[in-house]
Amino acid sequence: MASDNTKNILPAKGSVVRAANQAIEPVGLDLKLTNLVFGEIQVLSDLRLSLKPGKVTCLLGPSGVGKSSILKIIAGFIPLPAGSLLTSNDNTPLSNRISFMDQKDLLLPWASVIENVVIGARLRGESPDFEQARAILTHVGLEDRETARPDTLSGGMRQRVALVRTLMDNCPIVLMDEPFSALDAITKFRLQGLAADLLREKTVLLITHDPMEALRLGDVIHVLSGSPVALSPEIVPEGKIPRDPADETLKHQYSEIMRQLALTESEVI
Amino acid sequence: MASDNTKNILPAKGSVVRAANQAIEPVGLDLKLTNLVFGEIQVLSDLRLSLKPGKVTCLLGPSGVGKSSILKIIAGFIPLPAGSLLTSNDNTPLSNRISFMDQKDLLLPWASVIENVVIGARLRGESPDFEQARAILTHVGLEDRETARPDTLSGGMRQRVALVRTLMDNCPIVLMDEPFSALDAITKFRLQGLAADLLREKTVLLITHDPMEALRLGDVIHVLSGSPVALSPEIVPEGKIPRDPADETLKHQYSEIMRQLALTESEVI
Amino acid sequence: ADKITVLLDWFVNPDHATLIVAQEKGYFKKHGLEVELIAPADPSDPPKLVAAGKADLAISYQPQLHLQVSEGLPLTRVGTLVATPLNSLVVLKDGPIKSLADLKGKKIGYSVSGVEDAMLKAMLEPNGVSLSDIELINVNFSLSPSLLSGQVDAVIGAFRNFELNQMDIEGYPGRAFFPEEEGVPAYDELIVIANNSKVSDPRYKTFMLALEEAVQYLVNHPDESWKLFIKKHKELDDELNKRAWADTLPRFALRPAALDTGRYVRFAKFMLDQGLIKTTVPVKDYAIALD
Amino acid sequence: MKIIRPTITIFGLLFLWGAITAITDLPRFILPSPILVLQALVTKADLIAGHAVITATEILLGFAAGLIFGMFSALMISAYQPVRQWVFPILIASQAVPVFAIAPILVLWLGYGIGPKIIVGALIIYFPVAVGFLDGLNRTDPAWTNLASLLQQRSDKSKMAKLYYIYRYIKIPFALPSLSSGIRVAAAVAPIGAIVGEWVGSSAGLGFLMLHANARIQTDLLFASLFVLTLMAISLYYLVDHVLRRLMPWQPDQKST
Amino acid sequence: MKIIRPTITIFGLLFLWGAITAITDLPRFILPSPILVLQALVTKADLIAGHAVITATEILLGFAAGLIFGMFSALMISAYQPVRQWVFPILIASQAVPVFAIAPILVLWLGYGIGPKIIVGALIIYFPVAVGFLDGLNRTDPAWTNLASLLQQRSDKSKMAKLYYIYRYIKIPFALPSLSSGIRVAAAVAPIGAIVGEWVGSSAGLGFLMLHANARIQTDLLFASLFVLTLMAISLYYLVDHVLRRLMPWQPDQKST
Ligand SMILES: Nc1ncnc2c1ncn2[C@@H]1O[C@H](COP(=O)(O)OP(=O)(O)OP(=O)(O)O)[C@@H](O)[C@H]1O
Ligand SMILES: Nc1ncnc2c1ncn2[C@@H]1O[C@H](COP(=O)(O)OP(=O)(O)OP(=O)(O)O)[C@@H](O)[C@H]1O
Ligand SMILES: [Mg+2]
Ligand SMILES: [Mg+2]
Repeated sequence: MASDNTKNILPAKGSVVRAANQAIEPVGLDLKLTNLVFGEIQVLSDLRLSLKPGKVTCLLGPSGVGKSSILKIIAGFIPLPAGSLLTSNDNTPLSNRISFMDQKDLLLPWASVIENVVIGARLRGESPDFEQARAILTHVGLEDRETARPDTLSGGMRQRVALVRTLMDNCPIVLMDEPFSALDAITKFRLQGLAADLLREKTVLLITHDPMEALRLGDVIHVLSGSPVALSPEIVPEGKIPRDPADETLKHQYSEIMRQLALTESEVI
Repeated sequence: MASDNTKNILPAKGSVVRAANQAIEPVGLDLKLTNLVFGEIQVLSDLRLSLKPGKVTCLLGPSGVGKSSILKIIAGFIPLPAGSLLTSNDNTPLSNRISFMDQKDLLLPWASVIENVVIGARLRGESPDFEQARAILTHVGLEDRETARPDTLSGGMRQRVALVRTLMDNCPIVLMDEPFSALDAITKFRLQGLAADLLREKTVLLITHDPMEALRLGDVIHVLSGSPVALSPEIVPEGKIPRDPADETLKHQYSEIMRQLALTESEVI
Repeated sequence: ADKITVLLDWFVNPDHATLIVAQEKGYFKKHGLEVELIAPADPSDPPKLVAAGKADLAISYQPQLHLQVSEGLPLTRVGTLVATPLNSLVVLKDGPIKSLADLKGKKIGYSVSGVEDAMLKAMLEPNGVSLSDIELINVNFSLSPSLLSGQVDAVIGAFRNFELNQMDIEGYPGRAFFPEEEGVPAYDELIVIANNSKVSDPRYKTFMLALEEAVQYLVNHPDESWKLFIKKHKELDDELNKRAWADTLPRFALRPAALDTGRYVRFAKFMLDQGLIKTTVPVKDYAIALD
Repeated sequence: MKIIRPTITIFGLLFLWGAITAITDLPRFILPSPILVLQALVTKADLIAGHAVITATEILLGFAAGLIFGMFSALMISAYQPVRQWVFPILIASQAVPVFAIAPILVLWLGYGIGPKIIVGALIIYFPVAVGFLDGLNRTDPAWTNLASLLQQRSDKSKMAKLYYIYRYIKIPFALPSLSSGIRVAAAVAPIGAIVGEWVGSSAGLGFLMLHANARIQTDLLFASLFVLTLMAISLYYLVDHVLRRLMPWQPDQKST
Repeated sequence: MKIIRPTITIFGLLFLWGAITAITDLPRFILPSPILVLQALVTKADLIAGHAVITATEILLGFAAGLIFGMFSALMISAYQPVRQWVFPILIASQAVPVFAIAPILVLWLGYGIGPKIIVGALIIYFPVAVGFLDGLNRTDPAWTNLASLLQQRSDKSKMAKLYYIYRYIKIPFALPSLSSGIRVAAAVAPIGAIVGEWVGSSAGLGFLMLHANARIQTDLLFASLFVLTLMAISLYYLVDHVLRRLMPWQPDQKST
């Protein structure tokens, strides 16, 4: 249902932008990480992660294993450790093609919902596409909160605003850190559908704690776990995204994810 | 497994405290809410919620429906609206018997993990029970991060610290707002077990977005949804807590929760 | 009209009567001068500004002129407003200090002018008190209050026409020791100075002419002059200024342009003896009579 | 309500003061009784009012100048870190310089008009504003600046323009609370600026009047002027406070002054 | 590294000053060239050092007193709201009353010792500290104060004790960044207090020395003293800055001064 609607949520101008994006080849990405250390804590070492062009890669892993750190390295917030390599498959720099949704919502406390959503355009000195912003806000159920300040929103509402901000950004590479963690089952389900639709043809790295979410949205699923921490082999569910995770054919992958996740945990607790 | 361990995570002193707590009758709680309004937004009206003494009540509901607000009203952070009533079944004031875990982690940025955990004791001018703090920290897998500052922790680690702080508080009434939302499936599973164990005999109100979590931990489950917003009838899963949500006998309740949740959503989106 | 800026030494007070009368009575205007009087907050600024060419004339003090010239400031005295010392050492009349000799071991307040220790030395030494026997304290502008409140035992730098009246009005009459009676050579208290490079400016001569007319009106018509004075400066219309006005009248230089070279020679020698200046230069280099 | 409390305070203060003068019987030239001061206030109302207008003008101009200059240099220093290391010590030095040392220089350059007063006033106001703003700017959560520069990257605007937008939409709003503390301090000390400025040669203004009164032991006039000046200062403070609060409705400052 | 930059700055400052004297040809008795001043600094080192020690003592004591008093009143005002409404206007007034005006009176009460200098210094320092701290205390996230009072409720300690713990463990740490901005400003203006104090009455200190040098047109000595005073101010600032930074390692202030 949500997916049907999204066809017309992007008004004329928005569609043009998307069309333009689709014309260019989606970009793939390859991260070779030698060693990530914070102070005395050795977080990751010898890790290789590829994002397939135009595909959604989901990354799962126990809390504190280093998922957000990988995202931040790709986004450039954590400097690439010495010897590490981050390359795109078209060999042009990545820096201006990345959207990022942090684990925290990072809303500007003084700005209204709509201003938070269009902050990207503001920061680029473009005139914001309020029409599109309103369309997506409507789709996440916040159409009547446009002028509200973030501190008057519930936790899930804040996360939805952050999600809309990321979706407005419309870059070929999208990095998302647990974008649906504060949402109830049903809202989450619908917004996954919306995201799947709006992120089609983009190269997405999605961190999630919910194996179901990975199975619903991921073209490729990796689990980061074990000791020493290593990336699991690709898990590739079948079927068109967004899938129905209740589907019996995904059962096997579900247990595989859980098995991989359990690799570290049993040792920790 | 986790539940077996918890028997000995509380050292001598801690056990005494618990024993003392168990001696007093657990307290029940009754909230009659006439009308909750923020500015022009009518959030809740005519709602009645009872917490059974010594039981875990789970509250689910679509994002933004007013779950956290209910929690804050019980905690006294939002003043009780006119005409509303909040009473305990033993007719003594509630104010000094409530533990609260916010939806945000609310860690003190300048304090180490262990100091964040024992802040309750500090604020009461008691000498903190570091032994117990360390024991619980070990159980959530943070034993080696005692001295870390919150800004060096991952999102899930922060949530675990906040959880430990709440568990340290050891009050007869415990209010928790999505305590496991930032944790991966396996860690979440284990910590639910730990919490169930440590919160036995306490009156708990737990807000969650995850029906599975409610089914695993709740003695009574309510869904807050619909338009106008109303509280669903009690859903009472059977079996000893923590349950295995994969249990076929819970299937029915699962669909009931989902059906209730969907009440509002279909109208919103 | 020719514009002339004159920097006063201090806020307008009865010592400036000649200037005010010349201004208010229109003597400057009559001579084609448009004079602007500016009061500074710090008496040491006007000479510097005149030396730097920022103003035409300044009102200053003869002892300071010697210091300034010795420090190389290109300044020349071109006129005199008050021809006797006003400065005095003041104690409480009913206080324990009956003679200068009693000041041994006492506190003396002063408003920093640069020459007070030299004057004190000259006044006290003949009375058997040396500078090391007293404690000198800068009290800035609170000369009489510091004396009245008992924080110091005596003050130097108090003007006999002013602080004495002030103390009297407050009910604590004072006693003054006059420097020129206690070993300090007599000098001109208030003088008009100009930049060396501009002393030949014809406007200055007319300026002095106007002053002369003013001082004559002043001594001939003291009451009318007082009215002129307070007409322009209402805030000065009080008992203190009225008394100060009367006490200052006899002290105005009746021949403002005239120069007594001997006074300057003697005072320069005094300064040299006291170690305040290192050499003396010919008087004509820093004091002239405009003719 | 907001007006009543300070008013009562002021009267309480006056009463206390009256009591002190009555009991200790300090001489008039040390502390005149409030009645004497009120008399002076009434009888010399014209005189005081005339000077007060001048001082008020100086205060406002100095405040504006200090504000603009302070905010500007905080922005410069924050945007170009080297500027901080090189220029900041100078600014600190500027705070310690007593006016009488530089008064002749100021007069030489700017004459005896209102110019030097504004500059001296601005210098005093400058520093709290600059430090408050700068501390605020530097404390912006790096998570936000990171995200902001990512959001900007695909813009083809100049580096300058991007910097401008980051400040305009992120850093400045984040720094506002801290800036506002600085401005509050500045508002309270602004009158000092004007008064000190009037030390740089003046023949008008409350500072002039006070100096004058002080030197002539017209303590009643001195205190009357002081009273007016104080009222002006308090008004400026509350005005500024009010404006700042309206600018930042999201700030959790529960207490009203 | 940290030392090098300010040092270079100081030399840059000297150079700038030299350039100004060279270009503008301000006469020596208004602004002497740095070379003359350096000469005076060397030849009169003993004299200057003696007075500098006195002024440094006054600055430090005034700073300490203002700091303690400012922090104390911010705590009082924040903890007891009525105090704010009644007393705050007085504090603002105290700022507006120029120290120049009250310093002479202080001196009449307290004499010409170190007392008035410390009081004047403390008065000047007081306000930025109090405002910075108070703003910080009032901006504590209510979510935290709510939680904290919940955590406290079952304690049987007195109300006072609870208040103490809330401040000790929550409010004060939250307010530290804002307090530190205030302290920084205070550190920069601290020397003014001592100088003003010496200006209205003294028999020693750099301010006293400068007054004398000024009256005697020994501009080289005047500026040499000013230079030393300025160095003291800058040192105090950076010392305070350094200590404050060490106290708040969690603060995202990326930039080092
Ligand atoms: N301080 C406030 N001011 C105005 N509106 C508020 C405030 N706090 C909450 N609200 C509104 O009240 C409603 C309920 O918020 P609440 O936080 O209770 O939702 P919730 O059920 O906890 O949602 P979530 O699952 O997203 O956390 C929302 O519409 C929210 O915008
Ligand atoms: N700035 C930092 N300083 C020190 N340690 C850090 C820092 N950032 C992250 N870490 C450490 O790196 C590890 C990985 O953190 P990261 O945030 O990447 O975990 P994560 O996989 O995203 O966990 P979660 O699921 O809980 O969000 C953790 O041990 C964390 O403590
Ligand atoms: Mg993470
Ligand atoms: Mg909530």
